[in-house]
Amino acid sequence: MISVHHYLLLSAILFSIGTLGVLTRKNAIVIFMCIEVMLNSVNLTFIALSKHVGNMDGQIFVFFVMTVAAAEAAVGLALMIAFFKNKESIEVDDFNMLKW
Amino acid sequence: MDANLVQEAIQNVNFSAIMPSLVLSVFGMVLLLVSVFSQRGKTTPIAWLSFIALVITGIVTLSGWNNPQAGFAGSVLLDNFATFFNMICIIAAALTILMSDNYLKREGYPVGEYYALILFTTAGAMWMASGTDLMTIFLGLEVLSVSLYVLAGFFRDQTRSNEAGLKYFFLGAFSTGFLLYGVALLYGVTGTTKIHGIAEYVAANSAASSNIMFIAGGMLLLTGFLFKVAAAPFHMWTPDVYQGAPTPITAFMSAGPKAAAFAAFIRVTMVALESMQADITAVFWVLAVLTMTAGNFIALSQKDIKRMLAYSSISHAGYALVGLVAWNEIGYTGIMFYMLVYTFMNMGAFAVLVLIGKKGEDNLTVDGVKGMGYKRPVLAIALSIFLLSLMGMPPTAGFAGKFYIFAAAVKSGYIWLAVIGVLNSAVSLYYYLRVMVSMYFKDAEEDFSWAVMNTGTAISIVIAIAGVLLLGVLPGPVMEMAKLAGF
Amino acid sequence: MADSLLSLMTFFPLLGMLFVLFIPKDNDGLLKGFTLVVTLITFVISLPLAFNDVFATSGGMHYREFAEWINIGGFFQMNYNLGVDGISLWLVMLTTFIMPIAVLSTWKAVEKNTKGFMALLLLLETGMLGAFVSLDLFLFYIFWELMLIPMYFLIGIWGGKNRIYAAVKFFIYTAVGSLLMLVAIIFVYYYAVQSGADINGFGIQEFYKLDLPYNAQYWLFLAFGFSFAIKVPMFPLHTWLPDAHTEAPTAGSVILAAVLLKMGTYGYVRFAMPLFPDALQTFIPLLATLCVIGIIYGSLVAMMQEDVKKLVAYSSVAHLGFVMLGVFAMNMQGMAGGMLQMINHGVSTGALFLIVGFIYERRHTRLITEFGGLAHKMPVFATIFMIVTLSSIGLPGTNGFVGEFLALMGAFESGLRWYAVIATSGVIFAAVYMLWMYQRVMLGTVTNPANENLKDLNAREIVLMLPLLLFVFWIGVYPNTFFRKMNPALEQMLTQMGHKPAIVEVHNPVAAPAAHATEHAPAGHGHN
Amino acid sequence: MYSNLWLIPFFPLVGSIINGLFGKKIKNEKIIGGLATLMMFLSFLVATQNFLRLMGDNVKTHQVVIASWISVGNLQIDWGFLLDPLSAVMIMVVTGVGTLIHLYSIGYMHGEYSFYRFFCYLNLFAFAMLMLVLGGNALVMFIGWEGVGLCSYLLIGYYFEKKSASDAGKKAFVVNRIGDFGFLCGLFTLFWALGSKGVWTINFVEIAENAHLLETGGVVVTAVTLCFFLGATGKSAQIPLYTWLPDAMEGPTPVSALIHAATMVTAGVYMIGRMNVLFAMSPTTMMTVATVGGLTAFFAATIGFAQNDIKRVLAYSTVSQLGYMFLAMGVGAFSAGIFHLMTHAFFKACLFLGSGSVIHGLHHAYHHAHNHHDDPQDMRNMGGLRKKMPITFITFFVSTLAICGVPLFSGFFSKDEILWWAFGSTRGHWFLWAMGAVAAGMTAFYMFRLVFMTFFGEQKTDPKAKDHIPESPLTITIPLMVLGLLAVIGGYIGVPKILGGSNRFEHWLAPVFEHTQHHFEIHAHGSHATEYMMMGISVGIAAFGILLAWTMYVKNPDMPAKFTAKFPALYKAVFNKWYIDELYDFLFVNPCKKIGTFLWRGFDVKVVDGVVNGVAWVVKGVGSGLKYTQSGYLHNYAVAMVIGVVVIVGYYVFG
Repeated sequence: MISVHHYLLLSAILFSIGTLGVLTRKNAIVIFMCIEVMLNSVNLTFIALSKHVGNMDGQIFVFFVMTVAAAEAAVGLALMIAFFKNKESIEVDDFNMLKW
Repeated sequence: MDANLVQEAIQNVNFSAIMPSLVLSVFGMVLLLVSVFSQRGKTTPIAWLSFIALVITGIVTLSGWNNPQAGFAGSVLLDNFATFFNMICIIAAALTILMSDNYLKREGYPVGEYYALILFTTAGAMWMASGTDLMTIFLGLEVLSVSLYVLAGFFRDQTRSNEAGLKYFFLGAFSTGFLLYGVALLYGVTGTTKIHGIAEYVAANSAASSNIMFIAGGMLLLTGFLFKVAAAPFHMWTPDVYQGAPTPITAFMSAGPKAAAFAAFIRVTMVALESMQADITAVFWVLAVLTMTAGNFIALSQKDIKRMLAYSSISHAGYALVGLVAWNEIGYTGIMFYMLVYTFMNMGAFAVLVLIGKKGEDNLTVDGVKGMGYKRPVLAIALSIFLLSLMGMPPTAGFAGKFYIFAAAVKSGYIWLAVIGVLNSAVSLYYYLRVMVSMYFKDAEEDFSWAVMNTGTAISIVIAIAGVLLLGVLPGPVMEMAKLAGF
Repeated sequence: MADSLLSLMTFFPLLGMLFVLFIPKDNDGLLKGFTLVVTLITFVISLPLAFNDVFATSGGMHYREFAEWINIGGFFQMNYNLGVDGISLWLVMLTTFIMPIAVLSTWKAVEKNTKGFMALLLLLETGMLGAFVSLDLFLFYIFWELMLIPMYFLIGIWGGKNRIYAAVKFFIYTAVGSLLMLVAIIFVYYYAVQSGADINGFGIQEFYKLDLPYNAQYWLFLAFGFSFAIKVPMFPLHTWLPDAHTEAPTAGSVILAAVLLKMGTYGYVRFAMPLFPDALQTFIPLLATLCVIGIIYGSLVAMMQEDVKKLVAYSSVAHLGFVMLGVFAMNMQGMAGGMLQMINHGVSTGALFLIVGFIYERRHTRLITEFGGLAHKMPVFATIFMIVTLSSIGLPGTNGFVGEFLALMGAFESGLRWYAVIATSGVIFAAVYMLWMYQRVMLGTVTNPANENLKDLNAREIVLMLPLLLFVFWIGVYPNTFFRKMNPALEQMLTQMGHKPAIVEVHNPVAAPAAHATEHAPAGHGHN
Repeated sequence: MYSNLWLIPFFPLVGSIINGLFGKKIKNEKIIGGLATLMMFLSFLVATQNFLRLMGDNVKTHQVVIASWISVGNLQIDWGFLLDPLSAVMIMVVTGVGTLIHLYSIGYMHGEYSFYRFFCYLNLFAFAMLMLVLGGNALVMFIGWEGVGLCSYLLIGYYFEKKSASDAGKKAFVVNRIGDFGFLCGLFTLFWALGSKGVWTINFVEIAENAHLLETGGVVVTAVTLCFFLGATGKSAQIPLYTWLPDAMEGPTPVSALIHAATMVTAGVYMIGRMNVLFAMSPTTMMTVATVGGLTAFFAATIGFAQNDIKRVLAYSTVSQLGYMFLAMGVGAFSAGIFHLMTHAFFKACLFLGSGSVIHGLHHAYHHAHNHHDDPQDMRNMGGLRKKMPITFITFFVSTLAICGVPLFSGFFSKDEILWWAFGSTRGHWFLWAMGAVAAGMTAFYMFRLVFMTFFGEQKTDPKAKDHIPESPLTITIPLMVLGLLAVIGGYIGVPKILGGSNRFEHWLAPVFEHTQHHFEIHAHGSHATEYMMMGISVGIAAFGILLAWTMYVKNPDMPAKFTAKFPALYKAVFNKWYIDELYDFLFVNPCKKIGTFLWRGFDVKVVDGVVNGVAWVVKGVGSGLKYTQSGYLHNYAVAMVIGVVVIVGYYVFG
């Protein structure tokens, strides 16, 4: 029987993978995808818990998260394009003009 | 669906609870349309229009004073607390707009969307401040953040601005992940995302407060807010973003959104997570010290004034955290007062910087303002007043604000925290003084002929000075308001 | 008008400052003249205080002004609470008195940015006066910090070569202390609130009655004492002073020496000591040691200085050691001596800085080796310098003596006997460094050709020294003018600190009157 | 009745102020000098009037209070005067001798740069000195005490362009300050000690009346008196603080006469007389005073042997004579001490003025001959002047006889009484007498050495100048003659009983001292035969000294050279004043300077300020180190956040 714990564990693993991805990947797009993984793991948690606690709030939350993720994607990609235009790179290690 | 339920839901909606942000959003959309159809470069009317929008919103907001409105099934609560923070955001936005018009023209980006984005940001901030459901708070936060990502990277031809936008975007989204995960865990334990609901659940089930999921969830949620208010160790985006973003946006970020974040932060912490008070204060004690210290110490070696003010804003977040640690009414109303004061003094300082910057703003360094006191005496005096206020020197508002916060800490017995706080202020004196040293004690190398006063910026500076001095000398009425704004 | 005399006096300079801001900046004469008039009017406004006999009869606060200022019920309350008693009276008078002199001293010395200078001077005056008349700790703190800002600019803009370092050091050093005091102030307030004591905002008179536990007093005294010790300055917290003094323009040095340093000593008398009398007892040995070290150390270091101004600055460290030693004696003689010595130091050291200013204006150097034989060229100057030097040394008949004598006598009578003995040896060193300096600057033959054409003092310079000289002798010959109005307040303060002023029933003229006859000269004012 | 007492110091003060403020405008020397002298003379008249009044009065102690001075708590100090036989004698001496010296100065200072300044100071001095002697309490006395010190400083440094002069003035002031330190400590202790017995006072009369509250011979009273005595050694140039007086000869000669011979330097003696009760209460202090006095008398005399500067010889002789006075006070011969004070004032003033006359003459001559290298004060340039300056010579010679204690001259009576008390007093000791007697012989020797070198033998002055040495003008010679007369007859008011006199002087001072002497059983005892014998011995020693001087400086003028050749080290040591100045420099002055320099450059700047700057430096350093955490790399920021989250959550979940 797959209990809520399994869902939670899975989402925790996904979340960790996402986090580690953010910490280790260099390509901005990949990092962004990792963040999406994190958000989706949260979505999974919400849905599982929604079922577990027996109300809809969690599922509604997921809708909002998805919407927001879409908006973020739009803005994020736009920013990346702008940056790429100037530096011809989307390696995050190239964002280091501003430091100290 | 049951007709009664629908009826109830409709009654629960209560648009007056979101009236301010609604008004602002509508204006924002109108502005978007207007800017589409307006000629490029002719943004002054749009700027004034957005200013008027803010004034109207301000009136709407203030009319709700002492008339709390709940709505949307308890996910929005427009009480005095929210109103107070809303006003801070509105003032911040208004001051930003006033100083932006000329700035945008100088930097070569005279586009109307800028103003619309500011209004959206403000609307998001207001949702955040009046949200009583983690969902509304999250939504507000994201509306605010997404708009700010754009604003930070607004100068799309400037690598610096791009970089600021991207860094802010990535780290912001990253921290959102944590915040959301925290919300999810809390939801899992309590079955609700309403902050009062969480509090009630914990009150009813005392075991919940020791539930690992609850604790972890609460903490993850708080890290999201700590990121927004730029508390160590989640502060690292701040200097880079503040430095790279367009200066008025930097000013705005340091005041409005931060205030809103604090609003939600306070509400969530002190209502939903009240049961964790002992643990939270212990951690925040450390974080407050870290934040103040990191901000102040690193600011000492900065040459770029914008970046320096970014670090300074970190340290001010640290002072504000002290108010949270105190965990009493004086503490959080102190934060409210402090945020208002900070809005005036910090935005005032940025307004002056906006005015004295050359295109590209490479001259906004400590050495770049050499002798300004003699070439542009009025501006220099204004900047000095703001810096003195940031230092916390009486009789400016900065002192009253710090006093308020430290009073709260002392009252709750956190004397050492207060001592560390004041010692940190002492350290901070140095870097603020450095700017004044450069302005007054060094001979001018340039004539500052480009620093020409314009109406908008002048108004913003005057408002800021008035705020700084008035709140410094006669802080009573506003403090009284802050007190009344307690929830 | 008497009801709001203190407000008027305190804020009149501020009002003047606002007007100064509207005077065209090129009009030097008008700026200086206007400022002089403002300071003179302030002095006139303050005169009724000096002539009011109520101070001689009652030690309490007079000229009270009270208004609620900030009252956030349940949070805190601050009041606009002013008053003057015999302790602050003369310091207030000293301030209003020294300001016109300081302004007059700028006539030739300040040429750039006169407007800013004058505005800052007036702002400074408001700060100083406010600090002396505040009876609310919060209000006091506001004024206390307010003084810092104008002084910072005065040093930083119009100062000497190393002015930036000096100004920043001055600012941060003094601010560190006061910030700690701020925490202590808040603590006292909430302690009072929580103990349910009957308080009136941050009003000190109510705080005096608090019964703070020793442990709290200990830390609070440390915070207050530290802050004030920096301002005094007491060894080893004095190093900002020589720098600040050396770099400051003449008017700044005069005010710094005459009034700002007094803030520290006044702070002890008004706040640190009466608020925390139990802790005071613990700290007196330490503080007295520091005083004594300050006296000897300041003198020895002063002796070897090459810069006249630095010498005077270090001598201040020594002089204020006497003040503090007297104050810590906690008896009438000591306190009165200390208080009077504050005034004396203001007069004498203020005058010394003016004198240094005179030669600096003429030669643009202050190195002792650059001078020599000036007495030939400037006889009037030499005479005035001599008198001031003697006053600084504490020659009987001048003001310096009375204060020093009483302070030492007080210390001797109290438990600080041995400290007093060592401190008394300071009078030797004072003579050494002052006279040596005088000799090297004024006496001998003119060896430096640059000094050949020095002009003696002009009328303005003499006029600005004369009032100071008047007080040098007045205080020296008839200090009772000042004691009369100081004594009741001091007695009250001592009683309140739990030290009954040891008044032995009026000194009993004589046991056996047959042995001699006591007569009163017809011109005499009677005795006792 | 004595209410015009205040006029006595007031007149000179007025003179000083007028001359000080307007002297420069007046310019006319006659008016300036005349005014100053007139003021002194008026003061003298008032003093005489009060003196006479006191003579006819049965009550001998009078306090006059002008006004309250300091009134704080239990400390009440008045501007009060005290007239009693002791102060009456003193005001007579001060105003009398003072007037003469003022008169003398008009002539002597003729043509000096800033003539008015001199008279301003001189009058101011008289004012301070009169305050000192008339002061009714210790603090008014202290005003005078420091006031005379100040005037001494000003007058010694009168020729301020000379470094040696200003150095000497400063030295005088500083050394006096060391004494004042003692005075103040004594005063504080006394005030506190009496106060703790319930009497808070520093009034002399009250001190005397209440002294019995203190324990006789106790630590307190010893401490008090020793402190006061330290004050006295400073002011009166006793070991160890005498070194300033010889240097003080840099001042104009009338100053040396008035301040450094007749009046100021005797203040210490006067002060002990004033507080005789306290001193008598402490035998230890009395012994110390006597010993120091005796030693000084002897020690200073040795230095007098080898000095060539005419004024310096007189200066050492003053130190030596002051030693006698302290010897007297120390053995309880209070009135003898004061008596010697008075006679010394006469003859020493006369000697100084006489030397001044000589210097004046030589100076004039050198000036005439355009000789600027010879020192007019060096006795080796003199000789045979008795013919050139007869009046000066006679008065000088008479005074020398007086100082040597030649019978029938004033010094004989006073000195003899002191020696007798030193031997016979209950507080005396034969050794004290021996020191005094030997010193008397030495005095006779070096004084006659001076006389012989100056007035006798062949004239060694620059040949070009020697015919131009004139006798001094009347303003100079009149005071000389008056003082010379007094030096002869001044002693007759105190002729001891043993010589058929009635010692009226002692009688006069009895109200001040008698009680003390009775109470503490201080009196000289011994048979008349012993007394005669002692007298004979001291006269004999003096005669031997004179004879020796005659042998060495008149009969065989090359003897001194041979002598010095034989004992070069000794001569050098004596000539260099036993290197005491150098010793003091080594022990006190230089270490102080070194410590001062070290404290400043080594400690203040490096350590005290170093800590301050160090803190700032560390803070700044930490800041610039920390800023590198802000690397600019997104990853680092994210890592920091994750670490933060992990630590915080971990703290809660596992902590």
